[in-house]
Amino acid sequence: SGPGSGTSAASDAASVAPGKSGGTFVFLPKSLNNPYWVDARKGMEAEAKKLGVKAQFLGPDNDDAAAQVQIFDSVLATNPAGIAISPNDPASVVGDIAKARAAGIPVIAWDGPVPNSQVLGYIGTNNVAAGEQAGEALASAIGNKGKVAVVIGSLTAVNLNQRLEGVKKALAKHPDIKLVATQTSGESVATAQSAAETILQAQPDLSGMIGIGGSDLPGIAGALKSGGKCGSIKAVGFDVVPQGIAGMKGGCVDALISQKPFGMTAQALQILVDLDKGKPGPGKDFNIDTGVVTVTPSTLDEFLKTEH
Amino acid sequence: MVILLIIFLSIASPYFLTPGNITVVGRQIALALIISTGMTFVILIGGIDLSVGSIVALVSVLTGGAMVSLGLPPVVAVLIALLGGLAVGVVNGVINAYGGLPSFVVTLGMLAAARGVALGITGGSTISGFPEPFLFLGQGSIAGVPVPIWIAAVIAVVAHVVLTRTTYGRHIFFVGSNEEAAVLSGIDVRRIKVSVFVISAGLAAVSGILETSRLSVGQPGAGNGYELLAIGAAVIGGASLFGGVGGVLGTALGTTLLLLIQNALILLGISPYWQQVFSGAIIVGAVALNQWRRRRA
Amino acid sequence: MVILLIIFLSIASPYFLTPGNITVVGRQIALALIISTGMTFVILIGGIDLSVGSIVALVSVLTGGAMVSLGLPPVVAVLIALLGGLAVGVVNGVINAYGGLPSFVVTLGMLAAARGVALGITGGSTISGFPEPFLFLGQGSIAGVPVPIWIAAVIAVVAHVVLTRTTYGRHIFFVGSNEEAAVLSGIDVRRIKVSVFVISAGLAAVSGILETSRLSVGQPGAGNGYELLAIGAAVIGGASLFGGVGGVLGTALGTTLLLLIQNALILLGISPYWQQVFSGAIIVGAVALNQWRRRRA
Amino acid sequence: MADHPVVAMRGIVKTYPGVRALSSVDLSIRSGEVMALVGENGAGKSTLLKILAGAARADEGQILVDGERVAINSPRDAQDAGIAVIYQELNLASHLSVAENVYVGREPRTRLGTVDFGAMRRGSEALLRGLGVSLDSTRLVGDLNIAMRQMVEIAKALLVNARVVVMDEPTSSLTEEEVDALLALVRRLRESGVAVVYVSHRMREIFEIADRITVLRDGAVVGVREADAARPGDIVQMMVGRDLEDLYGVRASNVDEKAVPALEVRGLGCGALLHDVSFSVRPGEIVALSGLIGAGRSHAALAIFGARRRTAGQVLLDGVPRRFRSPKDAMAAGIGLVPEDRKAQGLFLGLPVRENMSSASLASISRLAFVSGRRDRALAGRFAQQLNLRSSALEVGAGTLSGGNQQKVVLARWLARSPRVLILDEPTRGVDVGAKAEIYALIRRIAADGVAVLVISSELTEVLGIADRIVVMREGYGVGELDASDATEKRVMALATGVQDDGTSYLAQNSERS
Ligand SMILES: Nc1ncnc2c1ncn2[C@@H]1O[C@H](COP(=O)(O)OP(=O)(O)OP(=O)(O)O)[C@@H](O)[C@H]1O
Ligand SMILES: Nc1ncnc2c1ncn2[C@@H]1O[C@H](COP(=O)(O)OP(=O)(O)OP(=O)(O)O)[C@@H](O)[C@H]1O
Ligand SMILES: [Mg+2]
Ligand SMILES: [Mg+2]
Repeated sequence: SGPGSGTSAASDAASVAPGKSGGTFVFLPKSLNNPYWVDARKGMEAEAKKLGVKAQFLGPDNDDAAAQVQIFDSVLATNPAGIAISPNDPASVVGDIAKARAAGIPVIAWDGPVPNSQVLGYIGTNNVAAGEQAGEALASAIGNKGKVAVVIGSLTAVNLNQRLEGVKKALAKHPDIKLVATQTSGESVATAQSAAETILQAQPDLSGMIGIGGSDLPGIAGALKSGGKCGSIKAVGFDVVPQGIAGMKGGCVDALISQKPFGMTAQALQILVDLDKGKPGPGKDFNIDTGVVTVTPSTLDEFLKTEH
Repeated sequence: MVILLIIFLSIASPYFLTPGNITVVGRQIALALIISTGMTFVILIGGIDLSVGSIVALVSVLTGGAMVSLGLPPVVAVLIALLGGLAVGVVNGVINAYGGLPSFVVTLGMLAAARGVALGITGGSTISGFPEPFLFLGQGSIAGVPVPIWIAAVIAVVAHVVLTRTTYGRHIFFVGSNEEAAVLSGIDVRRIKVSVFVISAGLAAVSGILETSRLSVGQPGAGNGYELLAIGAAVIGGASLFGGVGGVLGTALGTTLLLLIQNALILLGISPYWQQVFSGAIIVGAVALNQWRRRRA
Repeated sequence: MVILLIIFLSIASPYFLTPGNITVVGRQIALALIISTGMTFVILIGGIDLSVGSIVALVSVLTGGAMVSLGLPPVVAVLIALLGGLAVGVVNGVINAYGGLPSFVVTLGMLAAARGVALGITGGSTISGFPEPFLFLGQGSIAGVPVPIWIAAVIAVVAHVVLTRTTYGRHIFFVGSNEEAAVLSGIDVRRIKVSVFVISAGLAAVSGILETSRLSVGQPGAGNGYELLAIGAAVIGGASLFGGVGGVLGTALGTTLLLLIQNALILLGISPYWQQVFSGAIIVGAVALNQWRRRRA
Repeated sequence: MADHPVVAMRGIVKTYPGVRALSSVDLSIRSGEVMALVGENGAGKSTLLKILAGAARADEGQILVDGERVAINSPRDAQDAGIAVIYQELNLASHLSVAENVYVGREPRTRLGTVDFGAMRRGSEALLRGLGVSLDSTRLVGDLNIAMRQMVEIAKALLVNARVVVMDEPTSSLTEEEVDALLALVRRLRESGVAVVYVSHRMREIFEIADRITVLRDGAVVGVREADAARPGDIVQMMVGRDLEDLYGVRASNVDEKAVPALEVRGLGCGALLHDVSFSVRPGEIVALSGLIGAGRSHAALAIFGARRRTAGQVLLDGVPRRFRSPKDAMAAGIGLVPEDRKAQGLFLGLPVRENMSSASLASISRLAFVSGRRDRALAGRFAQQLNLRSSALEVGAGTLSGGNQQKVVLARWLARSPRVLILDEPTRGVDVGAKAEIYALIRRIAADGVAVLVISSELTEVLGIADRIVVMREGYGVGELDASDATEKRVMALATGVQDDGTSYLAQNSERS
């Protein structure tokens, strides 16, 4: 749907207001502590300003399913105009989604799907597909052969595990590529860098590395830089965050997979506002894939000009 | 203090005193209180249990594994998970009491090990698809009050009575107040030590099962950081990490305070980026106020 | 014990003793050691400092904000960040010493508040684009040895000398051993208390600056969980949470053990799903072995 | 009276790292007798009794109860064998009430199975009354002063109907009144056939109560005597290996009567605990502060020292009113205080003896904030010699010393500072006779050097033996002052209790103040 012009197609007077209930729209990200979510929040804020609605961005400090459900619980008490949820664990939010719907609050899944739930639809990317793109990007960067290693933010986060699954799927298509090490970083750049540094010690003939979580590629880039391996070992990661950009400009990063959180979130807010106004929105059980983009040094400048 | 906060909140936010919100906060408090009650026992003897969060994770995946993956009946699965949790407590207690290692070290090791096992047996994935009867534990209500609140209330009352009215409870205080004197008075200090770690682990396991049911998912990442919450609740409630001082009543107030803050900051619409500043200040302020009041009394 | 581990590792992994790996582990140990040295001071007086991780975060964004966002010269920016860290220590110490609140509560509040400020002023985003001279601090080497290792070594040696050879160091042990006796011996206990929190915060700030430089990024999420690592290192090194017992030497061994384990598990190619189980077991095993050896001596 | 001993210890050997505490000790106790165990500080008395109590394990030797060999591996075992113990270093839980401490491990239960707090309260108060103290048993032990805690510890041991009661210096903090009550109780125990082992450094008590005396020296028994046949001098000779003619030394009165008092207290008040306490100490003078337990003497000392906030009155040094906000201020002005409770207020138990000794005078042995190891050791060595402490003990933790030797360490700390006003609160608590004589000589020597000394002591003979003047307190009030020349036990007691020989109250005429 297009940008909400507000007054059209209104059968009842209340819908003249920017939102039928006049309430706040709430976004529930997995956490706050990550540049990816900063871009997402900026997308929400920009769109909220454009549409003249109130929107809130509420998440736990770290990716934590129980903490997120607690926030969800508390948010329900404030009777918001609409909710977009990016679940840390899909199964854990099914109950609250049902409660919200029962209270007449529209809920959509955003950034990560919630299968078997009463969400009105999903807008976001397919993490498995994104993982496959990352795997392919790395494969082509290293010439389809060699040893590669993975640093992953958490072994328990559903979205990261899906990305890892995609990466493995893509690498499996290249018989000459071997995944020799997987380490976790606990979503910390410092730990990611330490892990990557240590992997470099243990695997002197490594060809490439993939950082799965938002903090992982920055750590890998740092490790390559301090080990003097920029360029000789290829690095691929997710999210176009400042350090990733800096790393790419410094020749330490070869590809970034962007989920375009800014645009994705802006569009999600648009959908919520439409739903709140009683507009049909994108349809029943919509599934909008906002797509992932592989950014390489040659396409970086072009990409940065877009609202990603 | 907590009362003051509640009054303030009722005025400041129209949502606070709605039945919906009270149920929500009540359930959150209940789950946390079960763990911090167990922690209170350990702290009373001058120990510390860092492994409670990992026990929640372990129990969560054990429940899921037994019930969903193996398809065992809910009762059996819950029992298995409980036993798993208790076993962790026995290991903690025995190494601490008989091996003489500081409880901080033992349970720090267990913090890593128990979560490692949870991670290892699931390979990191989460388990869902629990049968409906099991979900009643965490999501259902009896007489309009959520089941976890009933369970937490019973546990807290029993724990309070045990600590204040039974010889076992008084011996816990004695051990915490002066371990050497306890030995010389003929108390079997080592047995008491093992027992408090078993209680702490057991209650963490109960909370883990309830949380699994409430979230409908068994996950190896569950319970992260709960140890700090539980220790914080007990200490805010007046318990001393040096042992011998504390009680379930104080811990309940501490738990309530910590969780009310989180709820309140959301209800009041404080920017999530600044929420932690408030919550830190409120914690310190509340304890300071309490201390000041007690000194004047 | 640590020596045993090193010997074992040298045999088990051909990569362990390479200069590259030693540099890598050395730098990691250095950063952690700076924090745990400060923590040792606090633990020696029977206190605890949970805020060190948050101080790392605060300092990290202060450095970034001052140097990158405001464009101040590196030296000025580093000083501002250091002062910010020290200020946190002063607040911790004053509330603890003069307000009489338990250090656990004060620094638990600060754990939330300092990170909240870091999160608030950045809005959650990270800051990069540091000037090259600043990056030398964390990434450069002098005489082939990384700068952080030099700094950590100097800090550890100075701290060791202060604790074992100066009147101030003696006073710290007195306060931790028996606070009332220390007061009656004419020691200004409150000043000592404030000072150890300032030292702990100051060293956490130094480590935060080095980490920011090493990672080339100022981030509000930095330092998460460092408090547990630092306390663990001190306690594994023989410090008692009840105060009066411990030292920089032990803490250095504890820090080394904790970080070597992480390094080793990666080098040995242990499955990441099971790594934590090993690391928990090694921690407990190492301390048990130590205890057993000391008892036999 | 049975002939065979109730308890016999045979060939007990115990070594601690670097110390042979006991080498092949035999001890036998018959039922219905009081066996006194005496010896110098560190002779091994407490160690021997701890082995009997199951609190320490002997390296060699055996214990026989009623002629049967028993294994006592824990305090429980000893309790089961009918042995009750009053430990020298009090073992109470300060966060719990008096009643709970008395009944620990033997709590009476209600029909519901919960602890019967009422019965505990009544029982413990009755026990304490039997010891001549009335004490609210719901009070926390941590709030009691050390003498009261000692009474609680005694009550705790008496709760069980033991066949053997072991008392390790039960009277070290008590005044005559309580001592008399306790000795009466010991006699009752003896009559009912209980065997009592009694340890004390107060010779008077020993000869008052003991049937037989066992003397320990350097971890070995040097003799067992029938009390009737023994002379105090002989026993002391056996203990310390030399004669002690005059315990208290000669009073050297070089006090300038007209000198401005080095310390003067005027109308000192402190909440509900102290009221209108006034006295003065001139340079070179030794003044004793006397009174019953809880009279407020220790509190007065702490208030003078800046460790307790005073609410009324003045403290003057050399005639100048001073206000100390902390002990640090008081020390800077030249006051020193040896506190009464060495474990809680004095010692850094886990730290080496040497560091304990120099802890209040670090400034004088350091340069530029660095402690001089050489001067540190020299200081410790000097006082170890003066106070008869083995110098090998200087590097061990203070907590491993025997009780009397710990007391010497705290004394050394304050002597090392050479203050101008020295307050000694129970300076000889638990110290053996030989060392006592040395401490008295030392006190006289520093007084002769012009130091004003204020001694608080519960041992009346000590007060009479050493003081130039005696100030008496009762229930927080200063009630009188006596000159050494006309002070007698009776007159001091009359002031302290407020009851004269004829039974009339003393209060009416307590204006004897100078
Ligand atoms: N835990 C311990 N560790 C090391 N040495 C110890 C320990 N306990 C006692 N000792 C040593 O054993 C010896 C005997 O001490 P003990 O306490 O039995 O003496 P005591 O006769 O009771 O003296 P006092 O009259 O001063 O109480 C002393 O040299 C003491 O230092
Ligand atoms: N901080 C306190 N709070 C409450 N009561 C106290 C406190 N300090 C002392 N007391 C009580 O005040 C009374 C006076 O105690 P204090 O120790 O000063 O007496 P004392 O004359 O030194 O007795 P002793 O001869 O036993 O040393 C005692 O009953 C004691 O229990
Ligand atoms: Mg003794
Ligand atoms: Mg006294």
